[in-house]
Amino acid sequence: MNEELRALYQEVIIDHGRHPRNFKKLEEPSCCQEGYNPLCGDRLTLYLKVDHNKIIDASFEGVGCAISMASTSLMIERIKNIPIIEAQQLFEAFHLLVTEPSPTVKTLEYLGKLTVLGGVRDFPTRIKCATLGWHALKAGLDNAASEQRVSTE
Amino acid sequence: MNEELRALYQEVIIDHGRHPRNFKKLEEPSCCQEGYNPLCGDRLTLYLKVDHNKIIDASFEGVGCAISMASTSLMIERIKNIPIIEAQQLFEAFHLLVTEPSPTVKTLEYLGKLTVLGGVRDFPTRIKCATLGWHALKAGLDNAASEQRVSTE
Amino acid sequence: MSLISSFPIMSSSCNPAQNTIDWTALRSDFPLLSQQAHNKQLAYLDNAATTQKPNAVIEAIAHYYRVDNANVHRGVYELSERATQSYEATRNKVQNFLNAWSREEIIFVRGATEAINLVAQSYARPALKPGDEILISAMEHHSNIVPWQMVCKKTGAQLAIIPINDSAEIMLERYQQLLNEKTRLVAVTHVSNALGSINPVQQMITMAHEKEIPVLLDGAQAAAHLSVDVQALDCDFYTFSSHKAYGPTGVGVLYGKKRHLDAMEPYQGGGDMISSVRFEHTEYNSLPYKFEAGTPNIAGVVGFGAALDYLSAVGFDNIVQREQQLLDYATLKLQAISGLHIIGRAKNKASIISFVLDCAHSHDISTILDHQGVAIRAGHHCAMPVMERFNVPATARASMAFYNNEADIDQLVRGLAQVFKLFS
Amino acid sequence: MSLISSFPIMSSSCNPAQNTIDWTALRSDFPLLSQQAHNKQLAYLDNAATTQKPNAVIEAIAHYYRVDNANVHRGVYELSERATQSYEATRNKVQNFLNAWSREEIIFVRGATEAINLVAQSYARPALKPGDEILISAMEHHSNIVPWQMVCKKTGAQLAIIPINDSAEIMLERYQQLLNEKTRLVAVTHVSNALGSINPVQQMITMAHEKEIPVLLDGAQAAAHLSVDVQALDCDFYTFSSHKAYGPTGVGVLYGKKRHLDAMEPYQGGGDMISSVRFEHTEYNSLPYKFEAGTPNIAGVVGFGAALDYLSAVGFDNIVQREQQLLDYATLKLQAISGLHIIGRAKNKASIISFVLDCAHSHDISTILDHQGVAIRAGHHCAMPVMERFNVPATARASMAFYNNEADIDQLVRGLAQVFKLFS
Ligand SMILES: Cc1ncc(COP(=O)(O)O)c(C=O)c1O
Ligand SMILES: Cc1ncc(COP(=O)(O)O)c(C=O)c1O
Repeated sequence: MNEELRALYQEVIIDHGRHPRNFKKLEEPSCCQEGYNPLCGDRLTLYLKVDHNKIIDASFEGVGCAISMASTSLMIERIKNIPIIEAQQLFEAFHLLVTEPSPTVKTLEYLGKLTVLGGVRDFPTRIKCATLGWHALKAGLDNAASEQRVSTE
Repeated sequence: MNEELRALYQEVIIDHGRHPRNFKKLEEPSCCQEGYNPLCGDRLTLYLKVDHNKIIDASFEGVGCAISMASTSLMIERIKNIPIIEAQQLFEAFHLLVTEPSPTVKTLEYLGKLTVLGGVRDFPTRIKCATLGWHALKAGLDNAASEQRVSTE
Repeated sequence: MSLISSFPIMSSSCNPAQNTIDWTALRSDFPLLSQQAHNKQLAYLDNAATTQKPNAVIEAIAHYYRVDNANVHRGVYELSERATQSYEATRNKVQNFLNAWSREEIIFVRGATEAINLVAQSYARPALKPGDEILISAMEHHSNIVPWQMVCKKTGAQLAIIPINDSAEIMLERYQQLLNEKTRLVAVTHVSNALGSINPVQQMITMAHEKEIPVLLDGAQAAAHLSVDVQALDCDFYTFSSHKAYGPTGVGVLYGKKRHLDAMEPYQGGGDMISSVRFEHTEYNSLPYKFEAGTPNIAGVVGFGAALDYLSAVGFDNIVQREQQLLDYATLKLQAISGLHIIGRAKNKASIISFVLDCAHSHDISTILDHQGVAIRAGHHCAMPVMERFNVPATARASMAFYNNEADIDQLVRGLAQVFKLFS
Repeated sequence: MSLISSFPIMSSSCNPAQNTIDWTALRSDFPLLSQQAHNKQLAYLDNAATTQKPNAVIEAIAHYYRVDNANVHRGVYELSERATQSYEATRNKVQNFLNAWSREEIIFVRGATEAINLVAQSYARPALKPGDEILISAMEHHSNIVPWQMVCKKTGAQLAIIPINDSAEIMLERYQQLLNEKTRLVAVTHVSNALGSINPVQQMITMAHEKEIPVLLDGAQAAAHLSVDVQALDCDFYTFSSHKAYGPTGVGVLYGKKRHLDAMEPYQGGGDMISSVRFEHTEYNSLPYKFEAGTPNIAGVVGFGAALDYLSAVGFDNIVQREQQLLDYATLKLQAISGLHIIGRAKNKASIISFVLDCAHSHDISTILDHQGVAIRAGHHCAMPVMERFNVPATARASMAFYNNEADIDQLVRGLAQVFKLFS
C-alpha cells in the first residue's frame, strides 16, 4: 500500500470512521445544522448545545465516507466545553491544515490529535469530505450567534 | 481571369443581370409569387398570367446578384406562351443542368439558351442563386393549380 | 484517407464481422489509455461518465482547425463551403446511425441534457395545462428529471413516476396503470446510468402509443452500446451525447419526428435559425436550422462524424458481444467477493456495474482504487432518486467500453482487495 | 510548457510591449493561413464571422483528449480532478480577461447567441409585463434581436429601437429620450458586425443606470479586438463567443453581475446544476454551476483557455494598434476606388469594412474574390435591419485580425479590379 494512502487512512481515522463518537441526536439542542456535500451525497446533522458563549455539548448523525465521519467525530470530541470563539479559531486552523502545503508547527501543535487529517492535503477531491462537519459547525455557530443577537436586541 | 469564372459569368449573364427583361409588375396577374434566399437576402416577386393551363404572360421584380437576376430574366423569356406542364418539365431539366456533373445532350438541347447557366455547377454556393426564380415559378404554378382545382370543385 | 488508414482494425480486416476484431490493437487507437496513473497502468472504468477518444477523432478536430475552419452556412467562398459540408456530412451520418427518416430530424445541441431541455421548453411547455402529467421512471438521470420539474412548475403539470422492482427493472403493469388520459408525454431512459438496466422501450412505446401518448427516450447511455433504430422503435424523440459515444465534448443530438419538430416553437433565437428578420416580425428558418441558433460547435460536430465512422467500422454486433463478455466477466468476479453487493440486477443489462461494500463508503473505495490506477466513479451518479430507492447513500460504479479488457477488471478486483485490507 | 514554447513571439521577446511584435512570425502560428485557395495564397478577411486558431489552441484540445479527458466536477480519481482543474482554470482566465469581480460571474455557454437567450429567458421573461420595453439599437445582429422578440411575444412586452445616423453611429439624444419608465433592459452591441462601429457603451451605460435600467452588451465583435473591463464599464451582462476570439467553436461566455445571476432562474435543468434532487423538490446548485447543466464542452473550454493565454501574450495594446493600422490602410485603398461605397463610417471603428459596388452585387463580388484567393463575406451579415436602414440588399464585408497584413488588403484590391473588369 502506498504511503500517501496510509497517511490518509490512519488507524484513528478508520476507527472513528467506523465507530464515530457522539453519534446521536441531542436532546434540546441550541441549534441543529445540516451539512451536505452534493458531490457525493454525504449528509450530516450537527447538534450543538451552547450556553454563555460556550459549547457545552455536541453530537451528530448522518451518512458519509470514512473521512467525513472521522473528521466530524474528532471535531466533536475537541469542541466540547470550549468557548465559541475558540471553536471558530479551530475552524481556521483546521482549514489551514487541510489546504496549506506546509502548515506551521504552531498550527500543528494547536490542532493536536486533529492533525491525523493532514493527509487529506494530497487528495484535493477529498478536502470537502474532511471539512463537511467543520462547515456545519461554522454555519451553526454563525446562526446561533445571529439568533442570540436577535433575541437579545 | 480563370476559366471557371468566365464560364459562370458569360456575356449573356452579365447582360441579363444588368438589364433584366420583363422587369416590371404585371397588371392583373393570375398569381404573384415571392422568392427569397435567406442566405444572401435576394428577394424577387414573380408575376404569372395563366389561362387555359398556359402561361400567357410573366414578369418579375426584385433585387439580387447577377446570377439570380439573369437566371430569372432568361427563364421568363422562355416560359412565356408555353403550357404549364412544359414549364414544369423545364424546371426539372434546369435543375439537372445546375446540379448534375454532366447533363445529357438531350437536356442541353432542350434547354437551349438556358444552358449558359450551366457554369454554376462548379459553384455550389451559387446554385441557390441560379434557381431562385425557378423555385418561385414552381411554387407559383403549384399554387395556381391548387387554386384552380379549388375553384372548379 | 488518413483517418481510415490510421485505424488498425481496418488494415487487418476490411470486414468487421464478429470475432475478427483485434481488440488489443484497437485499444491502441485510444491514446489516453496508455497512460500511467499513480505509477500503474491506467484501468479506465468510468465510461458511463465519458468515453475516451480514438486518434481519428482527435485528428479530425485538429485537421478541421488547420485546414477547413470557417463559419458555416453563410459564406460564398470555398473555405466556408468546405466547413459547411463537413458539418452537414455529420448530420447524414447521425441520420444513418439512428436510421432516422430524414436528415431534417437531426438537431445538433450541446448534449443529451440540452436536447431534453429543448423538448421540455419547446414541445411540452406551450402544451401543458394544470393537471397534465409527464411520466418518467424511478431510474432517471437528473437530466431527465429536472427539465420536467422546471416545466411542471411553470405550467402546473405534474410528474408521475414509474416504479422499479428490486432487480432495477421497470414495473410494466404499474406503467400500464399510470398511462392515462392526463399523460402528455413519457420520458424514460433507454439504459440506466446508475444501474445498467436496459429498459423494454419497444414495449413501452407500443403501450404509450396505444393511448396516443408520445415517448422521449434518453439514449445517453444507450447510443454507443446498442444499435438504435428510431423508426423501428417509433419513438417520438431520442437524445444522446457525443462525448459518451467516443466523440468530442459539447455536441449532442436531438432526434425528433418531423411532424413534432415542425409544430414546435424555436428554442433559442439568433443567427441561422431565421429566414427573415424585421423589427416588427421575424420568420423562422426550416428544419433543422430552426433549432440551431448561432454558430454551432462546428469542430465538435466534425469530430463527432469521425467517431460515428469509427463506431460503424467496429460494428455494433462486435461491440455488443464484447461488452457483454466484459460485463459477464466482471459480474462473476465481483459477486464472488463477500461483503460486496451489486445494485442493479436487471436481466437485460449494459456493461455498467454499481456496487456497495459493507466495510467502506464508495468515496473511500474510489480514492483507494485511484491509487491502484483504477478510475471508477463514486457517488450518486446524478441519480439521487435511485440511491433513495435502493436505500444507499452512494455507490461505486465500474462501467466498461469495448476497449476495456479482462486485465482492467482484474486490476479493479486487486484494488478492492486493498480496500478490504484497510477497512476490515 | 510546450504550449508556451511553441509561441514564437514569446521566444523573440518576453515583454509584449508595443512595436516589439514580429507580426510575420506570429502569422505562422496560424496553420490555416498558409494554405492556397484556387492556387493563390489565401487572404482570409472574414474574421468577423470566425477567427483562425493558433497552434497553441489546436494543441491544447488534442492534448486534453490525449492526456486529461474525463468528466468534470464529479470524479474522485485524479484524471477527473485534472480535467476539472483545466476546465475551471479557464474560468479564472476569463475573469481576468474581463476583469470581473468574481469567477462565479462567468458562465460557460455555447456562444454569444446562447448567452443572450439565457438572459432573455431567465432574467427578462419572468420579469416582463405587457407594455414593458426592451431597448435595442438599429445595428444589432439577429442574435441580439430575435431572443428579445421571442420573449416579447411571450410576455406582451415590446421592442424599442435606438436609431443610428448615416455614419452608422448611435443617436445618443434619441437614446436618452427612449430611456423611460417602461424600459426594463438595454441590449446593445459593443461593436457592430455589419458596420464596424464601436458604440459609446460607457456613456450609454451611465445614462441607463441613471434611470436604474440594466444594460447587456453583446461583445461578440469586441472581446477579441478591444480590451474589456466589465467593472469599469459597469455593464450588467456581457456576452461573447470563443470562436471569434481565436478559440474553439462551441464555447461562449455570459458574464453577469452576481446579484442578477443569483436572483435568476436556472436556464436548463440537469446534472451539475443541482444540489439535491427529489421527485418532490429540487435544490439548485450555487453559481456558476446553476447555469451549467449537463456535461459542458470541456475540451472547448480548455482550448479557449489557451486562446486567452495567447491573446494576453500578444497584448491588447499591440492588437488594437495593429488592427487600426490595417483598418486605416484598407479604408484608404478602398475609398480610392470609384464606384465603391463604404457603408458604416463611424468615427470609432473596429477593423471591419462593409462596402457595395455600383456595378456588382456583393454575392458576385465574393465569388470572384474567392477565385483570387480572397475570403470575404457577402450578404446581410445576420443584420437585415441594418441593410434596410442603409437601403442596400446586401454588402461585401472585409474584416481583419492582427494576423492579416497589407498584402492581404492589396490582394483584395486586385481582386476587386477583376470584378470591375467583368462587370463594367
Ligand atoms: C442516462 C443519462 N442521461 C443524461 C445524461 C446527461 O448527459 P450530458 O451530461 O452529456 O448532457 C447522462 C450523462 O451523465 C446520462 O447518463
Ligand atoms: C454582433 C454579434 N452578435 C452576436 C453574434 C452571434 O455569435 P455566435 O454565432 O457565435 O453565437 C455575432 C456573430 O456573428 C455577432 O457578430
